[in-house]
Amino acid sequence: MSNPASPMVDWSDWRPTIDALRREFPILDRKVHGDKPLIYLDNAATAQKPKAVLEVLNRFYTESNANVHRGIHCLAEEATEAYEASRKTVASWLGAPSEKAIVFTRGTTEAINLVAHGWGNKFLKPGDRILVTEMEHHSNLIPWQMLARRTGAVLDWIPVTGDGVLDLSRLDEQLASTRMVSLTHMSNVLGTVNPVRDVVARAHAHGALVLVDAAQSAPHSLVDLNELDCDFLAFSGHKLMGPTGVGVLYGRPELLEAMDPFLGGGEMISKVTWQDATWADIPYKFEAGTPPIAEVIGLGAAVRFLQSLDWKVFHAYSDALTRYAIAQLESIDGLVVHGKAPDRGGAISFSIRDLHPHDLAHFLDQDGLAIRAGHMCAQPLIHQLGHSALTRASLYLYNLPEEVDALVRGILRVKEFFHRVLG
Amino acid sequence: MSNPASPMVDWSDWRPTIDALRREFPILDRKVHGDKPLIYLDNAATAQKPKAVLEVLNRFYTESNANVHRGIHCLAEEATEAYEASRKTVASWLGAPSEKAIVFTRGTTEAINLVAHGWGNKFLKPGDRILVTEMEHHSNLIPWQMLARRTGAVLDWIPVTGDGVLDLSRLDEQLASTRMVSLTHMSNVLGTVNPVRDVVARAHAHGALVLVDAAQSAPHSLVDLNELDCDFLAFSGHKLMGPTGVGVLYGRPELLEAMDPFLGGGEMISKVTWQDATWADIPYKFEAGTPPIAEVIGLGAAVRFLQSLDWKVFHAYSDALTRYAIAQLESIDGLVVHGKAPDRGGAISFSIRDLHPHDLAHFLDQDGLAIRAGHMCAQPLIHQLGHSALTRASLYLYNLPEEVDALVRGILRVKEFFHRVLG
Amino acid sequence: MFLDDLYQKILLDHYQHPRHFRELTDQEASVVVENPACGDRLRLRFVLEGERITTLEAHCEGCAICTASTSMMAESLTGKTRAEANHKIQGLLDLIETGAGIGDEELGDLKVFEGVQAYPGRKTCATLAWKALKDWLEKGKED
Amino acid sequence: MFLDDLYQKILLDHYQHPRHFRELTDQEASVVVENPACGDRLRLRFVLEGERITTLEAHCEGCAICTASTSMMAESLTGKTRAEANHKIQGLLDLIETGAGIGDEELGDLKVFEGVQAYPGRKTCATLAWKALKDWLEKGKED
Ligand SMILES: Cc1ncc(COP(=O)(O)O)c(C=O)c1O
Ligand SMILES: Cc1ncc(COP(=O)(O)O)c(C=O)c1O
Repeated sequence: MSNPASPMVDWSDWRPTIDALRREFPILDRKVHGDKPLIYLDNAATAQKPKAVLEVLNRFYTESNANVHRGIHCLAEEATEAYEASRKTVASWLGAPSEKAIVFTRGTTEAINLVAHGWGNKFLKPGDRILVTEMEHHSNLIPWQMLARRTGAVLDWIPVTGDGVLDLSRLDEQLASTRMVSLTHMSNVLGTVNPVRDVVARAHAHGALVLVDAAQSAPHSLVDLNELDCDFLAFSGHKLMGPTGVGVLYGRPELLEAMDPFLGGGEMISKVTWQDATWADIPYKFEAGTPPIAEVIGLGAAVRFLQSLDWKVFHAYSDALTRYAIAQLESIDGLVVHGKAPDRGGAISFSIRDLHPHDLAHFLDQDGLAIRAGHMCAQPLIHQLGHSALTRASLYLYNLPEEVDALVRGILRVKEFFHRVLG
Repeated sequence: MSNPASPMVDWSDWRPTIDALRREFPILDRKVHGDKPLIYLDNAATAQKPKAVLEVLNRFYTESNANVHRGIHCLAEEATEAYEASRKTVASWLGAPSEKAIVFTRGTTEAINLVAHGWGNKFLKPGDRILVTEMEHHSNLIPWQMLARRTGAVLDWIPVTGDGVLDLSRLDEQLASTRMVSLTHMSNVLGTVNPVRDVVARAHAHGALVLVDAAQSAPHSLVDLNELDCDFLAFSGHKLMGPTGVGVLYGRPELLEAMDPFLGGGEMISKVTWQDATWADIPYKFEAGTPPIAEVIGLGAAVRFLQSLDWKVFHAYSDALTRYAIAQLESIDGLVVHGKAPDRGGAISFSIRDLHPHDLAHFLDQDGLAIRAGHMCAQPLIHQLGHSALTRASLYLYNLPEEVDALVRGILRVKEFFHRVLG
Repeated sequence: MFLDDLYQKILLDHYQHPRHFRELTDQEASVVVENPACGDRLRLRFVLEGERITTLEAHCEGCAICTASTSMMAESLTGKTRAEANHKIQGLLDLIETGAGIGDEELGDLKVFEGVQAYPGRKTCATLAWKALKDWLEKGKED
Repeated sequence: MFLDDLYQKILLDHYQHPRHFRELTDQEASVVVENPACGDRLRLRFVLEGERITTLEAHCEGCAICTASTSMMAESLTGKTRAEANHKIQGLLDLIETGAGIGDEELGDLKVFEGVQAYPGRKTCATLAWKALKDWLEKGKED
């Protein structure tokens, strides 16, 4: 379908790179509902995995599987070395000052809960302020609500404008008596990339710490700790082409050292008596029990895969594809894209007059199009936008302009169908 | 090496079954340190994985990878179905009254911490007693120490006799004012299988709840909730041939319903406003964030693999192999096996006069023998036994009597070496 | 599109013109339920006089299937006795779960929901109102 | 066994007959350190007079490598100045991490620990005492 309103983009320079990338992802050959090629546009929910990651997982289990850190045998040493090599990889990828600053968790959600407990329970006092934004994912909202209830701290929000960008006009005022600012780097609903560096500088000037939810930005290789200068940062492996079951918490070493441990168990102790225990050094203090060993090793492979990409090319391609998709979608009558931030990623949420997201998603699925419908774990934001559910198409590096075209065609067909039957 | 003290066992009936089983485990063909066949006797730390599990993992990632529960597209539905099918598999394997009673966690450690927070923070009062045993793994000790410190509850222990069995003579006394008994089903150090059913009955008579740490017993298919009648039960996937990064908490539905959630985030909510949230139904209330999706699905495959085994045969074989190994080891001069419980599994810990476990383990590794040396995450117990470290060989279904013989030969060689050099 | 079988004129008509719908506050509603998958909210108001459901009002911010299913429930169960309602509710739930259930004649227009069976992700949409009424009737017994 | 190169007579002799060892209480010890991997405990007592280490006593419940390394440290550093000690400590740590470091002559018997390089799991055993002394000397500077 050629759409007259669409910007003219010449994709041909990018094409060989993207085609080569796609060949690394076995699932992209999948057919669904019989013979429909899969068009996966649900990447903000979870990303697909390249062969490099699957091979590392499989190799670990068939060659080196053992528990880590405590064994003096060949397998245990191989497993420990691979596990700790992932920590080094992640630390250097993020620009962390030290591997000790990297704690492996189950995902973004656990990482944020860890800080809310280990830091919040210890250091927050009644009346202290926790500042989030109106565009947070539930995982960066509920842990702070629960912490506020536990400690008597007060939860406050940085508002979001109609364009879907943060309204920082009252920030300095809001920062008074704020101890922790926790904000998303990139919104999973609006696509907005927030000016984290600016918020961090102003928060630090008020003596507040900043946690960055990088669940959506890390997959696009947008995290440089030296630039962001935040105190904590969290992301999930599964959204950046890594396995499920693993995520990362970065924390400034001196903060991690001052915090209480979160989970108690094996690995995180130094000396244990019947009544008492002393804690291991960071980061082990926060890694209780057998960690997600294969998953951490797989995450290392995913990060190395990301590191191997030429991001000058991929950032330009992603931007172009996002702009193209927004323009194509907005050419559809009755369709509104939510989120007009100039700096934004490929999570594109929209609503269509008289067409509920669930119905739309269900019809599109029949064409092989995997998109998301619902509250996207951001109920307060969605309600504020005047909806109870939205439809979201979210793009990743391997998506193609034809896939965007197929989405637009699909939406038009569903609209026609509803029109025809409803008369 | 033929050992005159060894019991005469005819292994030939079992042999074809065990050989067939071994062929399912690719890693058992591994050679280490050049050409030494791997002899993996560190199964209590983590078990090896059969092809069936690896194939399911790989198939998920190459065919159905998607986030669960919230998507209306083919992949999301396949992923959700497979994820929830694992819950059904686990529930029926354990004899749980309902799938709602099965919460997926990262492992045993997280499961126990979940109860210590979700139940303990809400229901324990200062002076209430928590009763563990002197043979607990740190993961079933530290969470209760931390809970006692948070709530003012008192931590008490059921003693362990010189033979390594629980001394229940004062149990009823100890149960007065006890609200929670948390004990291991099978000790990872002593091998002891505890009389859980008896403890549960007596605890219930005193109005106390019982949590069973089944990390070591579940891999041997010893868990039947109808028989144990406990209130909570925890185990890890990685010890029963499943992936790392996943475990199970079973809880009586009415208890899970009464408990507070542990982690906050996506998935575990029903309705979220800026200041507040209501929780999803059980078990989802306890599954915050993207769960370990592939790992849960892999765990289901591991449980189905266990279910496919003829346990009459495997229990008999395991018992015989354990008895054989103990007899062979005890024939070594200066070697003492710790744990003489009549009902016991294949975790065999021992000490040898004038030979430190670390040195021993290191030498044995050169022969391809993977065993464990150290405190085995049970420092208080090990100290009570008069040591700071022990050596442990732990057997699983795929181990062979020749592997036990190789261990014994290896130990004798190390002893000789030390003798020779030390003169 | 195979989905046409589910999204028939009758269903979409109820979506466009839901019966017995009016804005209901949480306070007025007998029950408020949510679709955990999407956050859609459904308010239902029931009045039981003796054994008979005399009023059944609804408001739903949801998809076509949820809205139509709620509307069709309101239409088909208003004026029915508790026993009749339970019979029909079970019939509808069985139809969606297993395809079996009460006969076509009794189901009438509700037969359109047979198609949901093939779409596990939509079952909650189609059954949300019915399960809420079922729960309410069961709780009502205790009074 | 390749391990023979590490477990030489000299090492095992120090294991069997550790020098400068006596039972030390936690109170007496200048530092108490643990091997997190195994829970082994090492107590060390240092006396610095001016720039010179006049006393270096130890007690270790550990493996042969840890015990021998502690004993050989006590033997080789007693009576040395802080600068001399630091030089030797760094030499030993470099030897174990990279195989490089100060010359064989200066290392003397300590050369036996070169073999640990190949066994990452044992590095902590071999360096535990040395790192503890290094930390203590660095802290001492602040006084
Ligand atoms: C008896 C026992 N309990 C608890 C655990 C902890 O399990 P995980 O480390 O998988 O959380 C283990 C194993 O390490 C164990 O053997
Ligand atoms: C912005 C954002 N924060 C947090 C999360 C939570 O990540 P996870 O579910 O992997 O813990 C997500 C994704 O679901 C997200 O998009």
